[in-house]
Amino acid sequence: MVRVKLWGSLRALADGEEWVEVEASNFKELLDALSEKYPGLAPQIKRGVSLALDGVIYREAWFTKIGPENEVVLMPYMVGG
Amino acid sequence: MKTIPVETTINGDSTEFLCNADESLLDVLRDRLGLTGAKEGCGTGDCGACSVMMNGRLVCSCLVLGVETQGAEIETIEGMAKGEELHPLQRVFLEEAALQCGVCTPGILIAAKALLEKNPDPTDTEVRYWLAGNLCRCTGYDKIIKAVQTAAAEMRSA
Amino acid sequence: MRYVKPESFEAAATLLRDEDGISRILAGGTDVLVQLKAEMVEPDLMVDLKHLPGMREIVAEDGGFRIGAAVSGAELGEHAALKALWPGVVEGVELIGSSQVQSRATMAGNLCTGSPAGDSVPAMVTAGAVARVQGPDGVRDVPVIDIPTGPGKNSLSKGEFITSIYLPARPARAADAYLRFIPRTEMDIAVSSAAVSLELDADGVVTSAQVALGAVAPTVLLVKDAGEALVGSKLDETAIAALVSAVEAACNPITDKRGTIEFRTKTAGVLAKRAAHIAYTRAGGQA
Amino acid sequence: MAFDAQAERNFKVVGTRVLRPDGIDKVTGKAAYGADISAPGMLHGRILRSPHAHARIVSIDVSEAEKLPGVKAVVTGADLAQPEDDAFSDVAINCLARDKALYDGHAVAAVAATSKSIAKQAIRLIKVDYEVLPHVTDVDEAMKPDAPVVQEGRALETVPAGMSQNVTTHCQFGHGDLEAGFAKADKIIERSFKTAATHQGYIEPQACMASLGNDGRGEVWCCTQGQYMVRANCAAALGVEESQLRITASEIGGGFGGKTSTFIEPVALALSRKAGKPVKIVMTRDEVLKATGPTISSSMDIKIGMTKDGRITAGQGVLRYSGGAYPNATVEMGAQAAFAAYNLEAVETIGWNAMTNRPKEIPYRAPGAPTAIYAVESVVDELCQELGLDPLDVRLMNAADKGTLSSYGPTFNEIGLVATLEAAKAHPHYTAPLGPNQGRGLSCGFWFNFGGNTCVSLNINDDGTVGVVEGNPDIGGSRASISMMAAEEMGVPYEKVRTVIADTSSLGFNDITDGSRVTFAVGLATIQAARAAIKEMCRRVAKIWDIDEDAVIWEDGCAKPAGPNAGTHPPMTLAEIAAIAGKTGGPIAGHHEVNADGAGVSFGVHLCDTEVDPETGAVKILRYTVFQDAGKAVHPDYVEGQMQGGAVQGIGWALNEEYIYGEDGRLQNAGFLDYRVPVASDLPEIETVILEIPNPGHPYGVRGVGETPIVPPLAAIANAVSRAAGVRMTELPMSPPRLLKAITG
Repeated sequence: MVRVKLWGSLRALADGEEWVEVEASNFKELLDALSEKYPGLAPQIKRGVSLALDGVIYREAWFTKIGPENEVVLMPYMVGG
Repeated sequence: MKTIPVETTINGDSTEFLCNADESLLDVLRDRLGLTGAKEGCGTGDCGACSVMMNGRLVCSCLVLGVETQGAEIETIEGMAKGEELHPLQRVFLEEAALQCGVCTPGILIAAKALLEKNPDPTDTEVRYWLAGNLCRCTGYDKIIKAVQTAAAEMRSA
Repeated sequence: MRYVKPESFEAAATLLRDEDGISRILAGGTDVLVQLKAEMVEPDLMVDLKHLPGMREIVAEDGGFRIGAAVSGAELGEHAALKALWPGVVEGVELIGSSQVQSRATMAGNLCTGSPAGDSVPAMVTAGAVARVQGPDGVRDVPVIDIPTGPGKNSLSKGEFITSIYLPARPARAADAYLRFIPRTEMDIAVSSAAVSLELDADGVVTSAQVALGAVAPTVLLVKDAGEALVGSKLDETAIAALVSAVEAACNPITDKRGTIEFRTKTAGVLAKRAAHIAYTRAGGQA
Repeated sequence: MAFDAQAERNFKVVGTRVLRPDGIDKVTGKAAYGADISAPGMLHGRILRSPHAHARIVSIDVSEAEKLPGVKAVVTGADLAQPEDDAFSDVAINCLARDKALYDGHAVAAVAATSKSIAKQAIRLIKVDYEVLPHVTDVDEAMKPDAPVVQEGRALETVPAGMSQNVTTHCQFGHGDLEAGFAKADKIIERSFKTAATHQGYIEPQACMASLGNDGRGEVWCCTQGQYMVRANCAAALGVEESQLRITASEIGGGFGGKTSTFIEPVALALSRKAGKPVKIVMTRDEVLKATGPTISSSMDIKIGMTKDGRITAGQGVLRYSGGAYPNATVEMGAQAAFAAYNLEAVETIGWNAMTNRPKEIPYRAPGAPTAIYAVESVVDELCQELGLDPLDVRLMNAADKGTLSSYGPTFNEIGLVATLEAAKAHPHYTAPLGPNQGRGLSCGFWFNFGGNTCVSLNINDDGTVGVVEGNPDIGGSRASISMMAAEEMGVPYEKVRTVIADTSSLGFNDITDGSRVTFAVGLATIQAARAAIKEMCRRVAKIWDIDEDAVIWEDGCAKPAGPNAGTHPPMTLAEIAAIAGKTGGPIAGHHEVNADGAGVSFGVHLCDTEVDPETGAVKILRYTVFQDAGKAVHPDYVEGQMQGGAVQGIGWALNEEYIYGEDGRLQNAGFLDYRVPVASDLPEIETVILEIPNPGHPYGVRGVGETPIVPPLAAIANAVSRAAGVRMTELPMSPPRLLKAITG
């Protein structure tokens, strides 16, 4: 199981939880599992999200390995100027 | 609209062109003569990107009518280097990274050259006020001012 | 648009009088070309007068100077004697636009454009400058203050144009100064401005004072009681306070994208005060 | 891709100040920007724009315009496809309005004609029947339930029910117990702030030359921060396939984020398709300001608690941004960045976006961050003033560091904030004396930085030189820095390398030049491509020498034998290997394709001294110093240039730049005369201090530098002005009328 931190405004769509747990070994599995477990999150995930793995921000990168020892944080998809 | 024939001298070469009465010198240079070094950043004299010399004076070519240049001497960025030899300002701008995107650079070089011909040893403040009509959005002007001063020192000792 | 370079002032006046469409006179072009670009105006006739006799000359006349209508700001600034006689007028002209604009912009153009914020106008007004106007029926002299009649408007009739501006002689111990407020240090239109012209006696007492304001009313204002507030003083605090309150009372500005009524009024007083001190020092007064 | 572990690597090329490869073209006027080319048979395009802030387009009659001799095509929104994807659809509708004009300047029709003046006349002959609708341009007004609705049905699922339909985005970030945090504070300050929209202000207006046949094949030349982005937007808006559009990025005359979208290219293509000829469109400055993207405008509430010794106990912020007439997520970035510089036990930021009748926001350097951080840093500064504390010491005491739970969620690893603050503290600027009416301000700044999709091809030429092909427009000298990294890795002189920027048909997909990503991500891909080429060269040499591949190493631009069984072959130079490539297996090249990550967040600290004229509200910047962790500075001149340029854009934002709307919803200052970007005489020298703390995510330790420098100036200047004037300024810009009003009460 991987623990994922959701940002505040997503929590209402995930039973009010800040941290949710899903079965996943990489980002893709994580996002799929999140969409399945919390259908309310699916539109946001479809629009695009970033993920922070131990403090490093990834914009996509489905096959990035993750495990229970990692800090995984869901973040909005980033744009720059 | 009837076009008007104009004879002028551009970068030392006598040049003839036809233009409409309401066409700016900038449009003539860019659209009729293929001299695209002068840029149109605003068309209203607020940015200086179209700076050229006309009869020894620095002007915004967007604020001059093409027909007004009958018999005039025009100098543009295309005439600043002598063959493969860059003008000291051009060379120092390169060496000191006084440009980023480079779109304001032709206008600034022309304006800086005009300043140094009038005042070979300006203060930083004088350079800044002289160049106030040349907007640069990339550099914050710092390296531009320093490059003008380096080139000025070099030109004074030459 | 037709572009014409008439052979004489008279021919120009006739040409302009007889034009049925919109006509414009090309002096420095720094306003009219901007208007063309913005499609604010599409003239049918553009008359270029720069080549006509005297248009680009500064000539000494009766202790003062006659300045051709096409003399640029840069040329004016390079004229040492004129600058010494009317430093405020010259600094006003030199504040118009950038180095590039200075190569082209003219006092006459700045005046005829009719902007209440024109930088050269307040000091011309305090100088008592007189415009020489050519028209289809001949030449007349008009005090500069009577030329602008409102934003974008002037008192010249169809076919009339300015050929020169005369700045009169000055006694010793006299000077002027012009200040404007702009948000940046360059490249802006004045939000408010003030010109002060002073004459002093041997003791440094002001014997004559003129104060004019820009951008605080539909036209440049000559504020008589502001000038009178300084007469008889050495610009002591009381005189300056009277100047500032006369200036503020005279202001009748608008609020727009460049400034508010309050801001224009307040800064006009501040600028008049500061310009008065500069003029006083230039005239040889000891503060 | 991780930092190369070799400690204290001795760089030969990286870190030097070489001449940029595009330099001579740019100082002689030869460089070709967006508006600088023409094509045989070219037509001139021109766009008709709405004079109304908000209006239903009842009908458009183009018949008179079409009849004008010289007019070859007229198009309206109906000539563009209707992409299903919201993002593409918004771009298309922004290029040419469909049912409604959403802001003053919104494009509604366009013509192509044989001359500029005919195009100008033709535009006037188009008759648009508008039904003028009520408009809203202020974010706070737009959020009111009874506000005019800019677009219906655009709210995301995260927006609570019952709000104005203008509200499209809601987000919330943070952690900890706010109530407990505020309870621990000795002093709490709560302030509201407003900031005006500003424009990137690039000197080169958008320009393009486009050609499209009725077979769907087309070419575009344009100034853009991303030719692949233009391709995608054009393909969607024209309903053609990406493979059939070749987009070439011209030299770009500034962007700062403003050229990360598409405004005219689809219009030019639609005109070209109809006319059967190439069409050139060059925007005027007026059009650039009215219709391309400014930043968000904002309204913000910030509440921070502090103990009397300077510990921040809790921070809370509500950000209301408007990204113009379309849904916009910039507030998410602002809400995440607001408190990023602080190690906080309790923090919360809430963000809202509301649509207004303003042009579509387009990113501007660190989008969303400058305004949010301005508000937070202003309140921190005021707390320091109230409590009599040194503002730099307070920042140091509360600074985020490795292991800090960031305000936006993740735990920070290596970050350079503390070192940057310490550098500021040690700098003579911080303790220099101040005179009357003068004040000193400081602010921290933060930006995320990105990597992103990147392709690089690196070719070994037969004369032993190296060609690098990359796909990101060079906006500030990146061809130099990419060439430098290639030269470094290959072990050849910088002069032997030339980097060019490919069109969309010549190289795989690249993300736009944004997020401070190019030197980082393209550099990283270039290093990898170089390594691939080196590997191949070593393989060829191993064959020549008839030894194991592993027994050949690459050093100083040569293949050398290494190891016990390698023998004693003389080194082979890159040139020698290149010369016989045909004999050893064919041309040699390396390439790399990656969605780069590990860009690493960036912090900066700015110090600013100002003098305020208490009688006029004029502000003079007396001294300005920028401190920033740049990671390894590949070309220090251009790193400094980014720091200086960003700082000055921030100075403009703080003091004079703003979008001014009239009661009629029309933009009042669509020109450089009254949209007041800083001029040279407004500024002092901008001093720079580069800190080079290696980024662990890049082989050379490179970190993006371009965006962070625009973040701190807003608060640094506001704090300096507030201290100089003796009154707290809470609205940007601090234009003289606003400042004088605050001073005189």
